[in-house]
Amino acid sequence: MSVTEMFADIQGFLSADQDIREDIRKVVQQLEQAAREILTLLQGVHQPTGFKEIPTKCAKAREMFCTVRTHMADLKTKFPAEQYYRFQEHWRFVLQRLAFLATFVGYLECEALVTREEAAKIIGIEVVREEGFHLGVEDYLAGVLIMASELSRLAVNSVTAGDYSRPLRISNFINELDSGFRLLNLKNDPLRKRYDGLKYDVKKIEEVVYDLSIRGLSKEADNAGDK
Amino acid sequence: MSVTEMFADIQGFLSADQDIREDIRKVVQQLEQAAREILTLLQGVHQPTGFKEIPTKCAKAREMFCTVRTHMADLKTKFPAEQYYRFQEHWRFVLQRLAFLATFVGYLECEALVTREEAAKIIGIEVVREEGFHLGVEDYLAGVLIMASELSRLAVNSVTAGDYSRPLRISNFINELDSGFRLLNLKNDPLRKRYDGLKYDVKKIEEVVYDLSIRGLSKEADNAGDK
Amino acid sequence: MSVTEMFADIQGFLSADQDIREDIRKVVQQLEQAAREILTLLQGVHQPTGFKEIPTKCAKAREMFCTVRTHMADLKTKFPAEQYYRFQEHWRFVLQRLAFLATFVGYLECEALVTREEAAKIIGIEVVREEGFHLGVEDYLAGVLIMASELSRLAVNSVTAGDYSRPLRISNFINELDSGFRLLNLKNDPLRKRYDGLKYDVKKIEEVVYDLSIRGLSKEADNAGDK
Amino acid sequence: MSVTEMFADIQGFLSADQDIREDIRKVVQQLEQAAREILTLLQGVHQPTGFKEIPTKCAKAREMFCTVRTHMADLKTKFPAEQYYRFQEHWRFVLQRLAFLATFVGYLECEALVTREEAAKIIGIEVVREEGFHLGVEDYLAGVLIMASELSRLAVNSVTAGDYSRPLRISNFINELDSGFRLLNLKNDPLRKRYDGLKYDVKKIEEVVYDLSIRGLSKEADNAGDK
Amino acid sequence: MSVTEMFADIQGFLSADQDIREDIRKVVQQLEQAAREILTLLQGVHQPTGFKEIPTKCAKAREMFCTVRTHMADLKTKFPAEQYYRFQEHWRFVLQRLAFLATFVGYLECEALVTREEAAKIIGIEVVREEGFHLGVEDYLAGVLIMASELSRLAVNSVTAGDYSRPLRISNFINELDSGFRLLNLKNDPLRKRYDGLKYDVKKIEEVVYDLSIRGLSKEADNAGDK
Amino acid sequence: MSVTEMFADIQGFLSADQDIREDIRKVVQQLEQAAREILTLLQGVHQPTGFKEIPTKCAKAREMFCTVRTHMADLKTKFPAEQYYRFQEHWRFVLQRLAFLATFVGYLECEALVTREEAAKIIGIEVVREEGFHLGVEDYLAGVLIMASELSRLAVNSVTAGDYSRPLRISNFINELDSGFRLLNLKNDPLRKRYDGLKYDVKKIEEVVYDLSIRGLSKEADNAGDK
Amino acid sequence: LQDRDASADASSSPVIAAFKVFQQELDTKHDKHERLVKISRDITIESKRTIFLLHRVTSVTDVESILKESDVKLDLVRRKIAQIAEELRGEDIFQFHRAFTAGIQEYVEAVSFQHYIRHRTLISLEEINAMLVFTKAQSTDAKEPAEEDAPPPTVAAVSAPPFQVIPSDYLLGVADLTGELMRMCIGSVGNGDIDTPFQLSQFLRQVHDGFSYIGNSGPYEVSKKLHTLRQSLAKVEDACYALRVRGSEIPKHMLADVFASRDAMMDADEGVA
Amino acid sequence: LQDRDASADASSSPVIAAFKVFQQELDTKHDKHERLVKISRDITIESKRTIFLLHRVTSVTDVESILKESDVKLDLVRRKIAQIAEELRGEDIFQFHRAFTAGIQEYVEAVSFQHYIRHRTLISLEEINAMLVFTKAQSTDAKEPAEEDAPPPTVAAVSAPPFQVIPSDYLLGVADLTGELMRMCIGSVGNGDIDTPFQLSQFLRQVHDGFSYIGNSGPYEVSKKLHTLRQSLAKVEDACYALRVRGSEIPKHMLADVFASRDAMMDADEGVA
Ligand SMILES: [Mn+2]
Ligand SMILES: [Mn+2]
Repeated sequence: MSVTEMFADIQGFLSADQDIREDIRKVVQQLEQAAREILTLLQGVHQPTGFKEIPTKCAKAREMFCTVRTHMADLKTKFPAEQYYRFQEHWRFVLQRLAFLATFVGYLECEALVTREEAAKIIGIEVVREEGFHLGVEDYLAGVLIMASELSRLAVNSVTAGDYSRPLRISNFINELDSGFRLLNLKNDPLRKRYDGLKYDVKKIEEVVYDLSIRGLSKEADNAGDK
Repeated sequence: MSVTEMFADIQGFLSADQDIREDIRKVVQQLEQAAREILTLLQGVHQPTGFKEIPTKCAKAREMFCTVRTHMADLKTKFPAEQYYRFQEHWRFVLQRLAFLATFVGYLECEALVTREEAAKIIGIEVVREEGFHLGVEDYLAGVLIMASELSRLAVNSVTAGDYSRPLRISNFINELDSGFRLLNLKNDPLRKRYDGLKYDVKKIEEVVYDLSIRGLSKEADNAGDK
Repeated sequence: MSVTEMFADIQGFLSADQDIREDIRKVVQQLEQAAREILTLLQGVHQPTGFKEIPTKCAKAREMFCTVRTHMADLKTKFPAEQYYRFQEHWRFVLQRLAFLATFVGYLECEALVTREEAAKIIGIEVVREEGFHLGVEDYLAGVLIMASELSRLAVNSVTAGDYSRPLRISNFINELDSGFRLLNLKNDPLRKRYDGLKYDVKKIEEVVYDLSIRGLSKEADNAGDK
Repeated sequence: MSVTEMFADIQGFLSADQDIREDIRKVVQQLEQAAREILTLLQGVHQPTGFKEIPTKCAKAREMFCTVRTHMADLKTKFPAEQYYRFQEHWRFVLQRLAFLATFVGYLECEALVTREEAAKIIGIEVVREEGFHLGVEDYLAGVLIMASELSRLAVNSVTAGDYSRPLRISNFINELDSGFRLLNLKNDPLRKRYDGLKYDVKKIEEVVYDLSIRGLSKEADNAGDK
Repeated sequence: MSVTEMFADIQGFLSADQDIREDIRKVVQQLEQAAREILTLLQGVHQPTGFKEIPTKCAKAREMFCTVRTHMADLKTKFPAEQYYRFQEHWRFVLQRLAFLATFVGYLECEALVTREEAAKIIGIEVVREEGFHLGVEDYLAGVLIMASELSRLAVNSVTAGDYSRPLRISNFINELDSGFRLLNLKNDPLRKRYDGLKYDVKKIEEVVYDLSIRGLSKEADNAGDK
Repeated sequence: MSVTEMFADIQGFLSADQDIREDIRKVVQQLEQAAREILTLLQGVHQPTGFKEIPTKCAKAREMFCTVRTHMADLKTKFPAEQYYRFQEHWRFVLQRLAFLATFVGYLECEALVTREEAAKIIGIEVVREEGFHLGVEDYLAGVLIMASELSRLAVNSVTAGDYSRPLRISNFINELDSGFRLLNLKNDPLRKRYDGLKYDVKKIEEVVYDLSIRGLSKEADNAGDK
Repeated sequence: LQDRDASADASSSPVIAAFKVFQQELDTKHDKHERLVKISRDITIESKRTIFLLHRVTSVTDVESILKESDVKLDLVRRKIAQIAEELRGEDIFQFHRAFTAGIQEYVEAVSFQHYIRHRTLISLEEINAMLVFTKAQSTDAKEPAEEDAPPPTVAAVSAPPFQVIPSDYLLGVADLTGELMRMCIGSVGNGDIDTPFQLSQFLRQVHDGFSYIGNSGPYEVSKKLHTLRQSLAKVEDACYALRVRGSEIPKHMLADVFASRDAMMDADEGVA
Repeated sequence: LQDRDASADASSSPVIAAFKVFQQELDTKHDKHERLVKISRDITIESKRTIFLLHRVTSVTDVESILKESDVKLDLVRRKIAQIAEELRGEDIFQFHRAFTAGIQEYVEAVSFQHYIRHRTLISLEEINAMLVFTKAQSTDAKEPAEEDAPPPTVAAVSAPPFQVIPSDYLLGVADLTGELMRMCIGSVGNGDIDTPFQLSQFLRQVHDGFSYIGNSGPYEVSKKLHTLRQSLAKVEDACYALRVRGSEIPKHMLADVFASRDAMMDADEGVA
């Protein structure tokens, strides 16, 4: 092979790489659009009327995740599976948003933590690195932390909507999450920074619970006894 | 699985990752040591006496590449093959040095460009991305550019050593390389910057050739007729 | 034409450009002064005593917008109409402030969103680009977002002033705005950043409503009848 | 004059200049020490017990300003008066701190704004530029803005200490300051940046007043009588 | 005096200050224009044909310095003399350029160093700080260092133009300057950094002299007679 | 002990530390002055006339090192001997300069490398850490590298001065140094960076030798007999 | 809480209705911006390729054929600029200027490089703009050499409005041109071409003096390039210097020889590349 | 060219011989540095873990057992510090200070956090240093609780020299302590503990005033931390404020109730975590 031929070959490689990135970017934009639509739907739960509609909204969101999975399936075809980390930066942001949405829907449905396995399934990807396009630990945890902050807002708004028992349940859930995170030895990475924010969510929810307690409203909730 | 168990699992993941990086760093240090030793050996070619010993030195260097291949084989065992890009930054610098050394030895032996395939073989890795630890295009080209600069130095020193024909051969070779690089559509990346340096190597060698020409020394070399 | 002459020509063009910019800067300073005065007036609404005077203050502000319109008429004469975007950076900041002031006055008067058409009219400019100096969508929306943040402050201060029904009305209005903004496909531009701030305003107002609601003060407000 | 002689001359100039700066630095260090001691004393007012001791602490601070004035008198002797601006950078930081301390003491004593004239007198310098070492407008205003931020902290801590009327008084004062600053046409200079911080102080204090008011604590304060 | 009155006063101060700066900026722009024109003229000496025209160009430059002096006279009227250091940053850049131009013209005329006194006179300002608008030591030296770098360029271009004796004279001059600067005890200030550049100029010129000397061209120059 | 007392204690310690540093700084300034004077003297060797005066200049420099030793003796008294590394940063720069000057004088005298022991003796300090103020390996090597760069300049200038044999001797010496440095396992420290500069010195000298050799001047030098 | 519920029914809200209009306006603008960015990127790539091609003039004998080939390429680029002009029909060009400035600067660089090689002078802004008046005939002409599968311009048969390069884009393109001229100079030295470097250094000095005449009175981006420009000039001046000192050693009678052998070598090279 | 050849025979050269000595000295130093960095990293990790453990005091009733557990952990850390002291035997500690400063600061943070929880006071530098005098007995004592497979300290039976924390490391550790105290305060609020936040805010104010007394007269790293310290204090003051205003609403007779229910909830939580 002459030097010229070799370099022509190499140019082929370089061009192919740029094309892949272009393709990825396009699908990622569609994913972002889909994520935004699910978010708009779920934002409705903060409205006073939204509380009754949680099940409907969740069902709707579940449906909308179909589109996400379709785009994800498409995304996987855009690059060789073993080069996940080569292109990761392109989809990292939207993947964390999707992890948030998946865990949020899951929490609204059964007030429990959606595991990484389940979240990956909802999004339409793998859990295990070896099997290809997967939901990495860091991305999953980032999503969980965004959800925690959304729950602190939900605690405030459920009081406004007259639901006095939900904040206590949220409080217990968030405390459990906090204990979980304390088990991790986080370095000074982006995740650590996000985790520091969790403490404020915990505090805010505790204040709501405290407000309810001193008014005897938490007992009222107990007596009324939903859940 | 309880939240606590899940987080304990996750901590396991995170620790494993740090351990891998630690392991990689250790092997990379050994690779750097090996690369430095080969370099010291090959630097000898710039000495007046070194010109006759080129074949011996090359043979010696070939042997020393065994150690490199051993470390490389070791390095590959430190992380799953499909995560090459996840950890790439750790070995990128030394890999480019090795690509330089491999192409330099090859040039000294037969005055031709060592292809990416050959270079990968000398270093003990793959060419094709899909087959695992490989010599990427960018890293190979970076190595070639370091070699070009070493050759411009060699052109100067071969005149000092009384070898008047070598600069012309180097000049032809470097011109060929330069034409090759012109075929590439390099963006403003590190490679582009290195490539800009090539022009000065070309110019320096041309000046040597010019110096020889105006003194009729290049003809002398022709008549003496090596190659 | 010699190289020197060509550069002299271009220098002439650049000087002319500088002169226009100098003229624009002067008028923009007067606009900023006028905007600051209206702002000082409207800031009064946050004072406990200011609540009763809202109508008077709005009327006064309406008058002061005359000056704004005069300066705007002046500004339009300073550069060719079709080069609006060439010089836009000079007035962009003050234009967004004016859009804020116009929509704020409008909201205080009738608790509704001032349309872009109305806002443009208050400021004394056009809506459509083709017709000259206009209020672009982005600038209008930036003004609306500044207003949203001012309203979150107003919600807090109206409680202090003893008006318990206003925060609920503000909350409804802001939620509507939030839904509106979520329709937009904002890129990573300045507007996007400002919009991220809206989330905090929404949250703050939700907390005010929460405080009223947990103390039964929101019902009190209802019974008192809608304003 | 030979080149050597000329440079020897110049070295004379440079040495003299360096000596002056060395002298200034020494006095400035003493000023900083004095300022830090006053600060440490006055910060005591944030402690729950500190509220009763405000008059004592102020008296003590007044005494400590004597030292400041002594050092200031010393500083003036270190350089020719007309070169104030040449060396300004050396004392600018400490001068703003002193302006802050002077206005803070003044506020604590009589809850009013210490004028630039008074502040200059407390520090032991002039007001008017022409008369030598003076308190420039920018430095005075910077001091006032530091004080504003200290007052927002004081509002919070006085509630903690059980004093519910002070925040309202602070709120009025800060609003007055804010109106004052809005009269100024600040460019994009350091002062402008600091002034943006004032908005947060205003908002923070408004929220304190809000918290008191929604719980009926501000009325309680009213009934208890002014201070 | 009320807070409002006080701030109104202060605004007076600030406006006056801004007006002064605006005036200064305008004159400085004219100075920069004048400096740029002289520079463009003198840069002609690097052209092969320019070498013969050095005297003409210098005479022309001397004339153009008249304009500089006129603007300087104007600049002095824009602010009180004792506030030189307050506004220094506005003209510092152009003043150093002018010092460069003055010393460069002087060198071209008689191949000697223009003293600070002479340079100040050419620019139309004082030498002694006490007498008002002056050419400070640092600004003069900065100008001299810019000239040194221009001379290293001139050494290169005079060889290109076939003048082999000039580089030797420049080399001697630069060495003298270098010795002079080594007398100075420069701190880590901007001047120090510029001075580090002088070492490169010295080395560059030495290499030019070397190139001439190894080819026997410097002797040729000697035989042709000194200049 | 109260918190306040504890901080007062520490402040006492910090002040003492500052005082020591102030004392050290003063002596270091004198050392810098002394080093600058020796440097100015030795710079003379680059002048065409300077080559004959090398022995005289070296003798003179040897004398001037007395002053250095006196200041060094003084410096040692300014801090506890076992805290050398605590204050090292203050004298590190000048110490490396002195190591350079000592090795440079030594090379000029007998064209050999001054050992660390000899260099330390010339400067008036120890070699071994345990014995007090010493010349660390890194500082010695940094000095050697500065010398190498000075020698590359000397090679150029000796050709200008008509001495064609010196560059070859310098080339041998520098190559030996280069081999020495390649033995060291330099990390990413300042020394590493300086060492990277050595490559350029080596290359520069190789080019000088090339220039001599292509013109047959190196033979000429040989015939003229060894130095 | 009734009000609140009502507002939740977003579809009927005038606010939502207004925002739907905004959505459309923003998306339209954004789409146009994206299209312009893409065209600009294509222009950049094609202009860079033209520059790469033009650099071959230092190493071949048949300069004319390279110039012709570059004409074809630049015509293609101009067809893309016609697309920009079409997109901007009726718009304020400054509104979208950021989207295509990079491409236009690169075009200026390429076309001024070609112009220099052909005429050894600096192309003027007027000359550049004159080439960007798109007549009907031209667009048809331009389509002929489209062997490459470029999509047919949306312009179709009807002519696009003329495009005007603004002075700052012209200046920035010319500033980058100096970098290419420097590379060309170094290339010429390598190929034993004595005249070009000296011509180039004189020309580059004129451009450099022009820029220093403008100094920091122009846009910020221009002053930022002054440093690189100065470095390029220094490199060219160094190259001329090296030629002069080395050239001083050459015995006159050998001159022909030297270049004959160089040319031979070069031709051999060309066979390979 | 004879000289040159001779010098190429590097082995006999005195220069090479000298450099071989340097090589050894540099490698020795570097290896020691690396070992210290590793020990320091271990100290950091173990200290951080201790701090994590200590934060649990806000959510459990048996504070004492946590303190005891932290004693064990800190003893382990001190054994590592003894290893540093051993490495530094006969050395100038400032030569290697950069290698272990991070670990020591983190230890100061941990030990002062424990001390605050136990005594509600600030540990002094003297107290810290007193704990770092390693007697023979102590090293043996320390070995007992080593259930973890830590390698036996190289110190073995013989005692290591004492280690002295320098004032700036102490200050930097204490500065970081304030961040932990802030987290503890917010944790306490969440757990209905009214007293701790108020105590903490007073203590933190004292530390803050201490630092502002030192101001920028100390090392640069200290002044850099002042801003974070001020933010931590503000957060604590805000928390106390919130407690006060919310607490003002509580009817006296309900107080007991509230905390009973909180405690019950907390205990339930503990079962899970
Ligand atoms: Mn280019
Ligand atoms: Mn910490």
